[in-house]
Amino acid sequence: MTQPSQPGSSNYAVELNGCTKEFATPGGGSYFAVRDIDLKVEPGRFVSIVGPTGSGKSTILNMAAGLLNPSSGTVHSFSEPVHGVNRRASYMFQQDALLPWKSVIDNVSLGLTMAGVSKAEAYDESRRWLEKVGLKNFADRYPHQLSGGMRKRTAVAQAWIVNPDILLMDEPFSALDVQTRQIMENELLQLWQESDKAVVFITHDLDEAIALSDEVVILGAGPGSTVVGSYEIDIPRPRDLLDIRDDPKFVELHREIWGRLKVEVSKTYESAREEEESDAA
Amino acid sequence: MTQPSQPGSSNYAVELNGCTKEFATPGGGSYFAVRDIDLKVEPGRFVSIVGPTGSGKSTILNMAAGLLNPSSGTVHSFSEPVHGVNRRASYMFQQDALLPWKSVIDNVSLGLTMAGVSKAEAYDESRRWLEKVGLKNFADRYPHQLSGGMRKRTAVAQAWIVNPDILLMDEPFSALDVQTRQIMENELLQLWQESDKAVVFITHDLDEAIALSDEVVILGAGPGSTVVGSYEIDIPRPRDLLDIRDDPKFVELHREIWGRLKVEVSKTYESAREEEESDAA
Amino acid sequence: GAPASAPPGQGGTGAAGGGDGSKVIIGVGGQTLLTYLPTTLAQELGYYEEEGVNVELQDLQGGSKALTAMIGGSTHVTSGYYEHTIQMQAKNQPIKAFVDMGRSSGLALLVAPKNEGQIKSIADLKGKNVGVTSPGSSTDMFVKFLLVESGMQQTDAAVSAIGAGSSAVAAMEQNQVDAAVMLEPDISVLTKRIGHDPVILEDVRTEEGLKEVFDTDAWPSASLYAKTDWLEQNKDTAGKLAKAIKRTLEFIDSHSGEEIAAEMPEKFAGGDKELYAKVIEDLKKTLSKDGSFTENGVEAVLKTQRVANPEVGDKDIKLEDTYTNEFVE
Amino acid sequence: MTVAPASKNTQRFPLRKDRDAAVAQRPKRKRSEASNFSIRMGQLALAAIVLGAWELLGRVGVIDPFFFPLPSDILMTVWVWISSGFVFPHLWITLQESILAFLTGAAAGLVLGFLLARVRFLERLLDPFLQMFNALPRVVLAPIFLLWFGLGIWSKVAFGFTLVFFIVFFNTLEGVKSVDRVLVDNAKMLGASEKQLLRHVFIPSALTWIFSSLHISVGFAITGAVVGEYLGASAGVGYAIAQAQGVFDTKGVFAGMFILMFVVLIIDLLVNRLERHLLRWRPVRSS
Amino acid sequence: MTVAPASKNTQRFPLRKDRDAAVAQRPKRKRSEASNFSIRMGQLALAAIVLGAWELLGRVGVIDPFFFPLPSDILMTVWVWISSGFVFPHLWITLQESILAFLTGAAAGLVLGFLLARVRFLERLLDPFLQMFNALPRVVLAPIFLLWFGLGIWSKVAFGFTLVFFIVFFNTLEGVKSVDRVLVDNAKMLGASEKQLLRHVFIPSALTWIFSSLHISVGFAITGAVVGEYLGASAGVGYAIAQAQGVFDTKGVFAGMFILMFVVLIIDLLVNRLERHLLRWRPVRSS
Ligand SMILES: Nc1ncnc2c1ncn2[C@@H]1O[C@H](COP(=O)(O)OP(=O)(O)OP(=O)(O)O)[C@@H](O)[C@H]1O
Ligand SMILES: Nc1ncnc2c1ncn2[C@@H]1O[C@H](COP(=O)(O)OP(=O)(O)OP(=O)(O)O)[C@@H](O)[C@H]1O
Ligand SMILES: [Mg+2]
Ligand SMILES: [Mg+2]
Repeated sequence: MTQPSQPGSSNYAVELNGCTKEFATPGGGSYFAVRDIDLKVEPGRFVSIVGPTGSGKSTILNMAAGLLNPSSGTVHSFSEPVHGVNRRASYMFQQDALLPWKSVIDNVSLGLTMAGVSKAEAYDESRRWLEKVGLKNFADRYPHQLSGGMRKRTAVAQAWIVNPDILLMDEPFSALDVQTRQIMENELLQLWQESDKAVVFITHDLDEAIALSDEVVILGAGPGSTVVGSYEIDIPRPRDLLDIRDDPKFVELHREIWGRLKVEVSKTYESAREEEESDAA
Repeated sequence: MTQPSQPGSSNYAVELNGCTKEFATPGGGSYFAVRDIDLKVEPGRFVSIVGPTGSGKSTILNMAAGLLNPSSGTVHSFSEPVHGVNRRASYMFQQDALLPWKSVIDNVSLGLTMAGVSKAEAYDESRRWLEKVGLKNFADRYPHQLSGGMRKRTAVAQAWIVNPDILLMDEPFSALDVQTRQIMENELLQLWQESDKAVVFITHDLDEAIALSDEVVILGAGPGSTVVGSYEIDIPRPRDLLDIRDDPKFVELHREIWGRLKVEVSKTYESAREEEESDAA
Repeated sequence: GAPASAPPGQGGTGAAGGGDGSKVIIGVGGQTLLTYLPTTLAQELGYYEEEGVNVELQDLQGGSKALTAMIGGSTHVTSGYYEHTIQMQAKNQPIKAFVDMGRSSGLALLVAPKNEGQIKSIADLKGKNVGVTSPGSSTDMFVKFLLVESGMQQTDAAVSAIGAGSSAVAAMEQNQVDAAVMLEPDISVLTKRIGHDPVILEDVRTEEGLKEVFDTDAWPSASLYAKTDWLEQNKDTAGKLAKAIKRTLEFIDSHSGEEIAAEMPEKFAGGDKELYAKVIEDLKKTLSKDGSFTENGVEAVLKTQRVANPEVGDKDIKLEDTYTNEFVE
Repeated sequence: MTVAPASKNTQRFPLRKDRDAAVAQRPKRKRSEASNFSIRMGQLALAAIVLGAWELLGRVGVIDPFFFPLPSDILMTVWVWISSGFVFPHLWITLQESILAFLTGAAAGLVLGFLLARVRFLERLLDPFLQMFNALPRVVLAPIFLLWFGLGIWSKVAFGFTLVFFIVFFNTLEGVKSVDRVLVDNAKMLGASEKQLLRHVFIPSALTWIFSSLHISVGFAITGAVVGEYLGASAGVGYAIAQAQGVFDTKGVFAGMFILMFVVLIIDLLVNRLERHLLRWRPVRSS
Repeated sequence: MTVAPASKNTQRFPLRKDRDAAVAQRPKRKRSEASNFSIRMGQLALAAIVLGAWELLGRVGVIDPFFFPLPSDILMTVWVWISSGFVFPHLWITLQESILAFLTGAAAGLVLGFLLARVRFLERLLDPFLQMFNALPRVVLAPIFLLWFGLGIWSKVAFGFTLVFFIVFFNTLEGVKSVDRVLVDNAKMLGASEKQLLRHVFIPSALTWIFSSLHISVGFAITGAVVGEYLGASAGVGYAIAQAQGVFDTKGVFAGMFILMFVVLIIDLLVNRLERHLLRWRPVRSS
């Protein structure tokens, strides 16, 4: 794959070039969530983003999805500039985003129905996916009748069923127990390996990030955080998620990344404390 | 402390006796979320509940909080039967429950203002708590201007500030990065140790459950799940959360509990698969 | 009481000619108002039919609405006050009255019960509050005319709208106004309710009253009028309508109140047949006998308009274009 | 193919294990029915008390029957109107007008509400004009309505329309504007076109708003029709009321209003049922 | 003590690092102002086009000036009414009535709406009655209002009240009922009394609903007052309109309505501003 300097001319699935996002704050000022983000994800790559809370991970995903316009910088997807919604991506949100007036199966089949698939077919397909996420028996429930983890899994099925070129996932498995989580991770890897998808995955679990990804991107502490490190995970695939934690490469990478991450995370608290002191002065 | 068989006559902070919760389902039938739950938490105890997703952990907490009436069984708190809201408890919900029209500081100080504390005092106190959760600089933001983890931390501060006798927490730290999480865990332990609070803590992270608790309760797989095991964590306090994972006692307890939990979690999937087969037959 | 007539059914917009054979829509400025009784009675007696016109009555709850409906083309003929023809001439809307039903407007200026001792003449109305059916109506103009005639300003008395029917009766009975211009049957109902004859300052229901107030023996009020164009094109129909009304007027003249009341839809009596018959009996003296206009009558109307209606004022009015007697002769 | 088989499974589990619990559920449902019954009884009692007090006060002369006829007389009149069949043609016309006004007004309000909520520019451009028109006293416009729509039912429909339209419009506008952004974003990411967004997100989300406005509009549609008839018509309940009022037949006026009230009650019941059906996804309110 | 210091900190961070970015923000704000300006221009243009077309069609005789007087004539009349001071006493009275109707109606609607939304039993008991009363044609009730409230402003206030009340009531009811349960539960757990629940949860949450109903009500309050005056009064814009209509002075009728429209515009602007202030917590809508 070529890597020219001209943004947009390559074939990256997701390409953020120097993206900065600035939000207006209630006080009337502005707050820089992220600054100068460069993120390039080739098709077929699995990239995880880790970083302290509030560092701008969701903001980056929103920009990649086309839901948020960067204050400066450009976003491209498959050489096309992203204006409005990125139609080749599917996005699992951090928040609850199920339609409360649709039952689980209707929520899951939504992407298909919108693409014009017949209802019977969409339902069949949805049931297959519900089975994968372990919700086969809850197809006719409404979202408010589900537990938190079940809602997350429904959202996962909803995002996966449309089989997009880009999968954007914002902490999809954080509300799940370890076992369910592993099942879901395996499903995700399978789905990804079957096709040439690009995956951008946000997690707070470094183990998870390393176990799943080709690349782990570390975001610095906010405000105005930026990419402070990017690690290639060269553990060969297929990987056994159960035993990967004992892999010496894993252990090494984990130590390395964790060392870097720790610095960033503690910065967040230090900066707050610093502020405080300068305030008192 | 006495432990008579008569429910309600003892001085448990939270006492569920044979609580069963049945929900109506869209099909017109009913679904048993939990069945015959007995849970007794003395003041000053830290009890964690772990269990597969959808097993009824939140349901139990809702019953303890008085927000949900059990279909059968009784709920007592400090010998009083719980009718309506349990006024001695504070509850951090699994879902987003911040008031969107109040700024972070107003949300945090809500419990104090409602208790009649003057605004200035409540603000001072809130700022102290915001600092503890690392949100000092975000006091005037509205919830929709926060990241997911920041909203969680605001909710934590909101629940902690009222200094209740019972702390009910539903996956409070799952959306936080490891470092922030540890800081919050330490704060929680400190808060708990300072007074004679009873804490009921839900988490999917078994490490966290063992590290923090006096007792870990394991919930079986749904539907109709019930308590399948209860483990006393006799690691002496104060515990060093950073190194506790290397404690041999911890390792042993972890293996033991994990073994039990694994069975339950896989049951959820097996039962679904079983159903499927009997369906096909 | 039990209603007798089923609703006549909603008519179409019927903007078209309405000539011979086809339906003629007459908009009535309030079918339950007694001044327009002949229009309804003619229908009840079947006179329109006998004359060979197919008439549909549309109840428009107010003379001005009936007039606008006609100008807008919804109706062909209006059963409304003659004075509209003068007002419309001032607005370049040529319409012409072709049969007169009311010889007098049937108005009376009554004093509210609480003021029976105090208000004895028009001059005493200064600074008082006088009730009229609605501002700009003929009751309003009547008050203004009286004020000016007694040498006062139009604004010397405040004018309140109190409507007609129960709201007017209530306003008077409860002394919410100091005096009011009223019509039948409201006067009779009020009389019955306060238990004695109210003090009447001016009463143009009688010939003497007319003479005294307007210095005339007739003051054309309720009449049938139509657009001048329509009248030109439908002379035949107009003639038949005029004939039917004229016959009705003759019928009224030759029958007692009770007999007339019996011909009217039972519902119009509002449950008090006796009162209704009495009111009709009283009404007879305010009705025209032959349906024709008199010159001094129309001049009296114009005079009122000039005094009380700023929209007419001293505009040039050709009275001969506002009425015709050719159909009733 | 429907979702039924899956739902069967979900139920089978608990039912198989615990049949008596399903039985135990039954009394609960019965209690809710009983409470429904007691509500109806309460309503009847309330109505009876009010009417009874009115009757009593009327009979002893505290209330003047000239303005407030005795309820017994009113009911008699209602009965006469119904038994003689007098009221039905009138009612039929009023119903036609109201329903047409309701449907056209609601449809126009919905369409414009959705349009303006989605096209921010249009909203900002047109909002003041719509506000201004909403403040026009409709009664004053009666002659113009007669001019435009003639004497038939359409002028009354127009009357009702101007009332219903604004209520539905403003509520729909606000309802669509207050839709959760995340839901919209999610649907968009799943490939929703503007039309699908409308169907799957905006309409269901604004449904509570729309129903609230429909509840208000039912009354206003009838009011509009009746007022229209009252101002000029040859049939309809409003006409019957106007005639009764013209001849001091207060019994008739009240009889007309009673009949209208009853009709509204029935229509509202239907709207309620529709609402319950369409909003069945909402969590059941606990006490 | 306020939250200001903390907010200052939040801002300082980016500002110190990147001053030019804060400057870069300015043109954006200007653009939004310009767009505000262009909207106003668009509105003026729209109004000018409509009035111009009307004037033109009137002059060539397509529109009958008897029903639709020329805009120039109307504006002349408006000018005469204003310059002679004729309209101000009338306007003042109408304003008093409208504002009183608006305030009392909204207050009663809010209180009853909140009450019934919180007390399920009452809602189920009273709902059909309220629906029935909402369908009563107010115009028919004019004599009763005159009887009860006299000829003064109160009968008109009552008129407007019956319109405003129902709109606000139904919307408040629905608004409170659709509050997110978790928010209520959370507030309850934090120790909220029923009163505090109202203040901190229900009212802010129902605020969008309430404002929607207030937007509708502004128009209806004025309509109510004017119609009331139209049916019986001794002053007020409705009275002036009725007077003009009585002598077929359509210019005067339209002049009255134009003045009303203008007043509504101003009131609505104020309501809008209040709304923006109270709902400032809501996310800014992106395109
Ligand atoms: N609409 C907004 N207005 C102002 N600030 C915002 C807005 N949205 C996000 N922010 C700020 O941007 C920063 C980054 O937010 P983001 O949601 O991207 O964080 P995150 O990395 O996803 O955090 P988490 O792990 O907690 O989800 C945060 O400080 C947040 O307060
Ligand atoms: N209102 C309801 N109606 C029907 N079923 C419900 C309702 N609320 C919860 N349930 C069911 O009860 C079961 C337990 O739910 P609960 O939320 O307690 O699970 P949980 O243990 O908290 O799961 P998680 O870890 O995913 O949050 C789930 O199967 C859920 O579907
Ligand atoms: Mg995030
Ligand atoms: Mg849960």
